[in-house]
Amino acid sequence: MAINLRTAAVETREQRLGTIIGWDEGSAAALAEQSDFSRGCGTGCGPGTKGSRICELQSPFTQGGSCSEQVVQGQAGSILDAVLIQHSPIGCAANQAANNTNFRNTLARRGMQVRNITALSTNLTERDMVYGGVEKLQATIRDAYQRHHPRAVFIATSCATGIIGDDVETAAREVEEEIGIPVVPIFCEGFKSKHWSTGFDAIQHGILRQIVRKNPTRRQEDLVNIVILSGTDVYTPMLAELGLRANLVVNLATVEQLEEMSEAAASVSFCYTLASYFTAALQQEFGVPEVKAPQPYGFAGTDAWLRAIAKATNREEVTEAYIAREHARVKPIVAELREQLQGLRGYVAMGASFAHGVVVVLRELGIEVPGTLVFHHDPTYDSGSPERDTLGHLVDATGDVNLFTVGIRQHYQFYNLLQRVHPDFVVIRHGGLSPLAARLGLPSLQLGDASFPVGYQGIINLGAEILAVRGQRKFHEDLAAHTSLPYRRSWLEQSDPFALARTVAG
Amino acid sequence: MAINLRTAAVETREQRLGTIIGWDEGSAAALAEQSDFSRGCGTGCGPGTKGSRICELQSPFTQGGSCSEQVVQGQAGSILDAVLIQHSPIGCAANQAANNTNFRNTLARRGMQVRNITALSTNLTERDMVYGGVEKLQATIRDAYQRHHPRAVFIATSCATGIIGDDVETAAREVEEEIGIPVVPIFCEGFKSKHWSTGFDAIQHGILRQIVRKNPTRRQEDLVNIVILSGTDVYTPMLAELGLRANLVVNLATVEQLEEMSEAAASVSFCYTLASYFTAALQQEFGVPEVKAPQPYGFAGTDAWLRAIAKATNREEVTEAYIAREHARVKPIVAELREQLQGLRGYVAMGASFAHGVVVVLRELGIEVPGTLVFHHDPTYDSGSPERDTLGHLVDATGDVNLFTVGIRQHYQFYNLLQRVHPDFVVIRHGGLSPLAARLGLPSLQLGDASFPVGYQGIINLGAEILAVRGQRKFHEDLAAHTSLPYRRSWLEQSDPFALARTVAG
Amino acid sequence: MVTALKPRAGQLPEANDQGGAIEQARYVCALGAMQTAAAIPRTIPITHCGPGCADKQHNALSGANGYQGGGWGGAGVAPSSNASQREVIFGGTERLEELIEASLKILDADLFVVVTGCIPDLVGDDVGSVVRGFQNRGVPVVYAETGGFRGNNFTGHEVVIRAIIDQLVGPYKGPREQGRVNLWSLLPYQNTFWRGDLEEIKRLLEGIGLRVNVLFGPESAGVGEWRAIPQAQFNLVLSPWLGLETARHLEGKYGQPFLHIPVLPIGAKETGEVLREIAAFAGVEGSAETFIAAEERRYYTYLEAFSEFYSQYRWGLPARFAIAADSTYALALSKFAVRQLGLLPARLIITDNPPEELREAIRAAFQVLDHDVAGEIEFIEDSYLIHERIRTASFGHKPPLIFGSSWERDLARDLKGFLVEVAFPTSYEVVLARSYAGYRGGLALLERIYTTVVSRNA
Amino acid sequence: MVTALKPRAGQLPEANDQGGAIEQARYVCALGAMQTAAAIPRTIPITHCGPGCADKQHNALSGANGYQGGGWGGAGVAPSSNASQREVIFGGTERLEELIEASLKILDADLFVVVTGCIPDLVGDDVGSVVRGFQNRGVPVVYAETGGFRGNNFTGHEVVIRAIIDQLVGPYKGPREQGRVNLWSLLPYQNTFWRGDLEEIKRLLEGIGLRVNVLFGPESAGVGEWRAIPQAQFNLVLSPWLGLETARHLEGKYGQPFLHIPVLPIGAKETGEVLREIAAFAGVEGSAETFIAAEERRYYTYLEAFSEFYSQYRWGLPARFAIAADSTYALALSKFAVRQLGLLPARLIITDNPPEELREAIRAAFQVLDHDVAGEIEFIEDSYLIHERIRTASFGHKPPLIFGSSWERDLARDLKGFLVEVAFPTSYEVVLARSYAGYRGGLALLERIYTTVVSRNA
Repeated sequence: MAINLRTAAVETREQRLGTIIGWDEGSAAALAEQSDFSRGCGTGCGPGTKGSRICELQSPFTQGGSCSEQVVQGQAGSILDAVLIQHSPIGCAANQAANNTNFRNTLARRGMQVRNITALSTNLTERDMVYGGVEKLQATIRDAYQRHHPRAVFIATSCATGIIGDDVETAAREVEEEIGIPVVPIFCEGFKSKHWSTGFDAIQHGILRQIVRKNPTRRQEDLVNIVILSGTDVYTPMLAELGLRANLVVNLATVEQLEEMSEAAASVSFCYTLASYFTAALQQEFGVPEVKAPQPYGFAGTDAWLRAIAKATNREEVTEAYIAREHARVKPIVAELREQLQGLRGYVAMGASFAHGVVVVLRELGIEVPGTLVFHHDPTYDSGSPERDTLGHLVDATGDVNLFTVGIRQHYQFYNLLQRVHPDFVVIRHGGLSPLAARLGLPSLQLGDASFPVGYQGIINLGAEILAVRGQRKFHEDLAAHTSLPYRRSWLEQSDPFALARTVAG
Repeated sequence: MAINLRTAAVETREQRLGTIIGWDEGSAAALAEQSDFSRGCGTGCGPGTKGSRICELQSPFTQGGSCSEQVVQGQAGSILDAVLIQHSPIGCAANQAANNTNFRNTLARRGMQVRNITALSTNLTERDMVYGGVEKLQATIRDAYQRHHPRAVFIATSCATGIIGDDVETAAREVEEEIGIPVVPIFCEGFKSKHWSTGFDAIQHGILRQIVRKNPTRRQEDLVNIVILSGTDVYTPMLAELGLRANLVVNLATVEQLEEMSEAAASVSFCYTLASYFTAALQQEFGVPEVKAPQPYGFAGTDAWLRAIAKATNREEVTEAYIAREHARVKPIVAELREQLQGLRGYVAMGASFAHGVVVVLRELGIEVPGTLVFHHDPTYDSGSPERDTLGHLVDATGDVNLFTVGIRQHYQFYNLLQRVHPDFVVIRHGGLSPLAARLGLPSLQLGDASFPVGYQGIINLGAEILAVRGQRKFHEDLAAHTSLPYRRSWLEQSDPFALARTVAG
Repeated sequence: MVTALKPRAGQLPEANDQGGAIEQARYVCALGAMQTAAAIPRTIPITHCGPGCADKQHNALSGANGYQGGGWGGAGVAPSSNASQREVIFGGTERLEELIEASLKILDADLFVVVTGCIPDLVGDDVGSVVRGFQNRGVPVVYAETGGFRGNNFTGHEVVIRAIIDQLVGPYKGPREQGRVNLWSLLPYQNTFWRGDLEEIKRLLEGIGLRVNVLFGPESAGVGEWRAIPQAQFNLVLSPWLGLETARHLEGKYGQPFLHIPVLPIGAKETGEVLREIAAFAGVEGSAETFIAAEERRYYTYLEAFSEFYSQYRWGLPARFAIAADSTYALALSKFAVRQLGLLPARLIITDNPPEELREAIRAAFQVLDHDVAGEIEFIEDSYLIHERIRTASFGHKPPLIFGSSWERDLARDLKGFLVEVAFPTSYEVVLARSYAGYRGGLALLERIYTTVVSRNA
Repeated sequence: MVTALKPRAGQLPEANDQGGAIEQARYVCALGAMQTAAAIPRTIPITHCGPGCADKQHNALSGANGYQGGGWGGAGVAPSSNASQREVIFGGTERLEELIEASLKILDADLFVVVTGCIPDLVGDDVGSVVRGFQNRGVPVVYAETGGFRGNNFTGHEVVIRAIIDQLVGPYKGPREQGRVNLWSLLPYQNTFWRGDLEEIKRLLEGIGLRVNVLFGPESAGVGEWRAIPQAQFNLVLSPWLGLETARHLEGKYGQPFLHIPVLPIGAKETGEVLREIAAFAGVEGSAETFIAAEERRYYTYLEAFSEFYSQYRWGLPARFAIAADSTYALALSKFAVRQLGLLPARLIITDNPPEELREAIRAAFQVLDHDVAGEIEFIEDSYLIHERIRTASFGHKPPLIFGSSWERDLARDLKGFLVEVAFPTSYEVVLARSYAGYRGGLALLERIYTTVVSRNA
C-alpha cells in the first residue's frame, strides 16, 4: 500500500492499518496469529481486508479517552523554532500547561535552556461557530509570526472547526505566501479516528508534505533519523559509538532537522506505533531506507536493531565491537538485578509497540509478565515489513503473554484486568490508570521518559526502577486500606473487563 | 601613638582610643567637642588622657550585647581560602549559621560560586575546662588542614579559654611549624572589651602580624586596599574609572590579597570604625599611605574621598572627570528623590562612623534627622588624622544632630529614644532593634549590604530604599495595634533612656 | 457545514465573546465544569463530547495545577461518549442514552451530571430530552450544556450549578434555617488552593456561629447539602463576580437573600472585617467577636514573630508586586499585599475573562485596595500580552514579586524576581490542604512568599 | 588559670563529654536554653554571661532557623550581665544582683529565669544564693546553670525545666486531674517547626479527649500552666529521649506516672497508632476512636488525591533518603518516609548528641522503622563527617532525598538531590505556624517534599 501525501489530511490508522481498540480473546500469540498478514506476509500485503477480520469489542460504557489533536499538540508544540496554533475553542488548548511541564523537563534532561512552549489557540467562541473562524486563524498566524519569528507554523484543527467546515487549508496557504515560511495545517479532529495514534501520522504527514526538503542535493551518509518521544537523549552517544549522528525527530527538533530528514542514511525508531508512517514514507518518497528490525529492547532486540542500522549504514565492524562491549558491561549487572527481582510479577499497560518492547525487557530481567494491556493494536505497520512485527517478536523472543488485552485506557476495565493477575506492580506510561492501581495497593513504574527502557542500559534502568518503586507499595497499601472505588459492587465482582461489550455483542 | 604589633593580643579600643558606649548629653556637636583631640588635634595626640574625659553613662540594666569574638568570626570566616577555628565551647560557634547566610548571600552578590563557610569549633566541654583544651586545639588545626588544605588557619579564642588560660599562642606556633602555613591566633575574649569593634582590631592585628608580606619586593602603584564589610562590590568599577584596582579586604578576600596589602599604593575604607587599626598600621609598618579624607557619603564626602585617593595615587585628572560625570548623572535623580521624600523624618541607629555617613546621605536627600544612636564612640581613630573626624565632618557638612546618643544597642533604650523624636522610619544595620521599631509601627531600612549607601550611587540607593520601606508601615501599624511590649508602664512613660544610669551615677 | 446553534437553556450571563487568540492558556473551556461536578462528594460527571475533550480539561485542572488529583469521580473515572464520526453525522443522542444506561450499571454515585462538549452542542443533540427520560425514572442525573465554544470553565461552573439547582433541588416552599448559609466562592480545581481555602472559610463561618453548606470539596456533605440549599438563611458570594449569577438565581427562585462580598479575605485585618460584615448580615455579631478575638491573638503572636524577619532581613525584600490571576485571587492577594504587607501594585492583570457587564464593578473593587491605594486592572487572557505588560511595569529598585502561574517562570527569571504560583496552571507546587485564605491561610501565604524570597538568595 | 569547677546542682544526665571538634554547628550551647524560657508565654530569661553569648544563641535559634523570631521575651529583650574583665576577676554575683533588681524595675513578666554562661560557671559565682534572695522576697525568679561547656541546648533545656519545677512549682500533695497531661516533646526554637507541631499535638490530644499542659509556645497558657504540672494525670514524653529525664524527675517528685512514646507521629498511620496508645494509657479509648475516624476520613481524601501524583509523576521521584537531624525529627521522619511513603533509608545521622546511656534505646527505636525495615543510625555532630557519610551512601538510581539543614545545600546540589530543610539551621525557609506533625503536618510535609521535587525539575 502506498502512502498518499497528496491529500492534506492523513488517512486514519483504522483505514490504513486496520487498527483496533478492543480485543480480549486470549494470549498475545492468538492476536499475533489473527494479525497474520503482518506475521510473514511481507510488504506486498495491504491492510483493510484481513485487518477487518480481527473481531473488535465495543463497550457501551466508555470513559474519557484521548484524541489525535492531543498528540499533535504535544508533537508540534515541542518543535524548537516553530509555533503551534490550535485552531479551536480554548478547551483544546487546556493541556498546553501539561505539555509545558513535559517540554521544560525534557529540555532540562537534554541539557538545553529551559523555557515555555510556544503555542496559541485561536480561542473560538460562539460567534465564530456561526460566522466561521478563518479570519481569526489568519490573524493568529500573523500574530504568531510577528511575536516569535518562527521557522514554521503548525496549525492543529479541532472537532469544532471540522464540523463548522473552516477551510483551513486555503487559509494556511494564503498566509504562508504572505509570510514566507511553511504554514502547515494538521488535520486531526478528534472525532475522526478512534485512536489518538492517528495524531502521530497526522503531524508526520504535514511535516512530510511541507517541511521535509523535497529534492535533497546531498545525502548525509552518517545521519540517521530517529523518531523519538520526549525523554533523555540516549541515541546520540549510542550512535556516536558507530560513527553516526542521530537526527532526533520530532520532539525538540529544529525545523532544519525536520527538513534534512530526506538527506539521512536511514530512519529508525524505538517505537513503531509512533514511527510507522514516517519511516515508510521517507523510504517511499525520498529513498531513505527504513531500518527493518525488531525494536531496541533487551539484548536480542537491541542487538538486531543495532545490526540493522549497521547494515544500512555500512558500519558492521564497529557495531559488533560496540555490541560486545555493551554485553560485557551490562550482563553482570543484569544478572545481579535478576536475583533481586526474582519472583516478582509485573503488568504492562501502554501503547502497543512500546508495550511489546517493555514486556521483553521485563522478561529479560526474570520478571513474570502474565498479562498486558495495549491501548490499541495495529495489525501491521505502514511499510508492512515482517521484521517490524513487534508483537510477533515479543512472543518469539520471550514466549507468550497469556492474558493479552487490547483496550483504550479504560479506568474501569483496568480494575478487572488487575484482578485477573494480581501483579506486584504495573508498568505504565499514560496518565489515568496508575491512580486505580494505587487504590488497589499497587505501585506503578512510570515510563515518562520514553528513552528509559531502550537499549542495553534500558534493561538496567528498568530493573533498578522496579526495585525503587516496589518500596512505594507501602504508600499504596496504606491508601488502599482507606479508600473506595466509585464502581458498583456488581462491577467489582465482574472478572471480564468486556462483560458489557459482550452482552451488547451477544 | 604607635601601634604595637609585637604582642599577640591587640590593645582594646577603650585603651587605645578611649572608646565609650554610653553618652546622652545632647547634640552631635557637643560630643564632637568633647572629643576635641580628634577635632583638629592631629596625629601627635595620643588617646587615653583626654579620651577618659568623656563622661560615660553605665546602666545597671543591660540587655544582651555582642562581642569581639563575634566580629572575628564574621571576618575570619569569610576569608576564601582560610579556615576559622573557634577555640571554644560550641555556643561561641552558634552563629556560624547566621554567618553562613551572610557569606552565601555576599558570594551571590559578588557573582561568585555560592558555598558554605569553613569554620570549626573545638567544642570544649567540662572535661576540657579542667584539663585544658590545647591538645584538642592542635588536633583540630591538623584536621582542618587535612580536610581543606587552606592557605592559612585563624584561631579565635573565647572567654572560656581565656579564663582557663590555654596557651593558644604556643599551640598555634607549634602546629604552624608542622604544617607550614600561617596559623594565626586572634585573641578576642568577649569579656576583655566593652565593645565588639575591638574584634576588628584583633583580626587586623593578627593579619598584620602573620599574613601581610613583611618585606614586599614590589610596590603595586595601581592597587588600593579597601577595607570593607560584606556587600556588593561597588569599589572595583569605581576605582577602574580611576585606573586603579581595588584590593577588597577582609571580607571574601583570599590570603594572597591579604599578603599583598603591604604592596598597595594606599589604604582606604568606607567606615573608619572598621578600618582605623588596619590603615594606620599599614602606614606605620609598611609605608602604605592611609588616605586622609572624610568617608565616601553624599556628594561632598565622596568628592573629597575620591580626590584624596587621586592625590595618593597621582590620578587627579581622570578623577575630576569621573566626579563630574557622576555629578551630572546622579544630581537630577537625587533632586527628584528629594521631592518624593520631602517632609520625612528618619532616625539612624548603627555603628559609629557608618552612622555618621548615613546621616549625611539622608540629609542630602532632604530628610530631617533629629536624632541618631551610635553603638559606641571613638574619640579618635588610630592614625589620629583630623581629616578622618567623621563626626566632625557630619556636623560641619550637614549641621548638628540635636539628639545624639551613644548606647550599645539596647532594646529597652531604643523605645525611649524613638519616643523622643517620633520618626517616620529608622535606618538600621545590626539585628535586634528593628523588631522594637516594628512593634511601634515604624518601618526599618536595613543596610545589610554595607556598600549600599556608599558613593554617589549610594545617595540614590538610600532614597529609593526609603520610598520602598515606607510602604511597609502598613504592616507595622497593623502589628502595633495588636501587640504589647514587655516593659513596665513606668518604663514606657520614661523619656530618658539613661534614667537608671543617671540614678545610679547620681 | 455551518450549523445553526440552539439557544442555550435558561438566561445565563453571556460569556465574553470578543476574545482574540490566547497564547499559553490560563483556563479551560466550559466543559471543564465537569470538575465542578467532580468536586461534589460522590458525584460523577458524564461527558458527552469528543474523545480527548474530557481528558484535556481534567488533566489540565487536576494534573498541571498543583497536582490536585482528579477526585473520586473525576479524572479517568468520568464516563465519556468519546464521540466519533458517527455521532457527528447522525447525532449523538442514542450514544448518550446508551452511555448513561451503562454508567448506571457500573458506577455507584449519588448524582450524575451530564456535561456536553462542542460536538453535541454543534450538531444539535437534544441532550435534555435524553436526560429527562432518566430523571423521569427517578435517576439522580442532570445536564448542562457546556460546549467549549460557549465559554470557559468559570461560566461553565455556573451553568452546572444552575442545572443542579433547577433539575435536582427543584422548587421549595418550606421554612428557612436561621444561621445556615450557602457559600459561593472559588472555582474548584481552577483555583489551586480551593480545597484548603473552602475548609478555612467554612471554619471561619462556623467560628462566628453559622452552619455552612460549603457544597464542594472534602468538607462538603455532598448531594444532601445541595438539596438543603433552599433552606439556608442566605447565600454568601465571596468573590468579585463568580457565584453572583447563582445567588441572583436563588434569590429569584426561592426568594433567598444574598450577601455579596467581593474580597476573599486573607490575613487578620481583612478577615476580621469580612467576618463582621457577614455576622451583621446574619445577626450573629456576639459570637463573631469572641471568635475573632481568639483568632487574632494567635495570628498576631505569629505576626509579631514574623515582624523580626520582615523588619530586619538583610538581603532585599520586594516592595512592589504584579499579579496575573483570576478576579478572586487577584483581588484577595492585592488587598493582602497592599493593606497588610505594605506593598504596592505594579501591574494587576485579571485573567478569567469575567462577563462584560460585571467588569465595572470589579474595576471599582480594585480602586479601593486601601484608603490611599487604588489599583488599575487590565483584563487580559493572552500570556504573551500579559508578560509584555509585566515586563514594562515599574518595580522600583527592588526585585519584583509576581503572583502568577507557571507561565511566569521564565519571566520571573528574566526580571530577577520572585514568583509565587497561585494561578492556573501552577505546575511547580504540589498542593493538598494548603490554604492562603483567612487567618491560617494568611500565615501560610507569608511563609510561601518569603520562603521563596530567602531561598532564591543563595 | 585552671579553675576548680563546682559540682552542678542536682543529678542531671551527663552531657556526652567526648565530643571532638565540630564543623558547621547544628546546635547551640546550654545557654541556648534561654529560649526554653522565652518559649513560655510572659517569661523572660536573664542571662548571666559574656557580652556576646546571649546574642549568639538566640540569633542562631530565632534568626538563622526558619526566621522564627525570638519571642516576646527572648531575642534582644533578655537582660544580660554582659560580663567584663571585672566580673571575671572579682566574680559576678554583685553584678547579677544589680541586674535582677534593675530587670524587675523595667520588665513586666510573670517569670524570670536566670541562665548562666561559661564565665560565672568557671569563676564560681554563687548564683543560687543571689536568686534565692529574690525568691525569698516572693519574686518569681529561678536559676539554672547552663554554662556553654556543660552541654548543648538540649541538655540545657532539661536543666531549665527542672529549675522551674523545683524552684517555682515546688512540692504538691493535692489531687490529680484525670485526663490532664503534661507534654514533653520538641525542643523549642531548635526545632524549626516546634510551634506548629506543638499546636497540632495539642489538637490531637484534645481531640481524643485530654486536656493538655503544652507548656511552650503560642498555645500555652503560660506560668499558670506550669504551676498546674503536678495536677496532671500523667506526663507524656513524645521524643526518643528529650524530656525523659524530666518525666523521671516528676515521677520521683510527685509520684506522677509517665508514658514514653519515642515517635513524634507524622501521617495517619503513625498518628493513629500513637493516639491509641495514649488513649489506652489515659483511659479515653472511646472518644479517641471517633476522633481518629474523622481525621482519617479527611487525611485519606487528600492522600487519595495525592496518590495520582505519587503514582504517575513522570520525571523521577526519590526512592531513598538520608537524614541528618536531631533524634526526634530523625525518627519521626524516618518512620513516615519508610512506613507511609515506602522510601528506604540510605543514611541516618543523629546530630543532637544524646546522653550516652540513652543511645542504645534510640538505636533500638530505629531498628524497627517498619516490620521489614531496620535503620542503622550514626551519632555525628560534625558536618564535615556527616557530609562524607551522605556522599558515600547509596541512593540507587534515583535522585537522593535529603532531610537536613541548610548546611546540606551544597551537598544536595553536588548530589543532584532534593533537600528538605527540617533541622537547625534551616536558613532558607520562613516558618510560622507550619507543622509537619500529626495528620495536618503529614499533609504539609508531603506538600513540602514533593514541591521541592517538582520545582527543581525545571
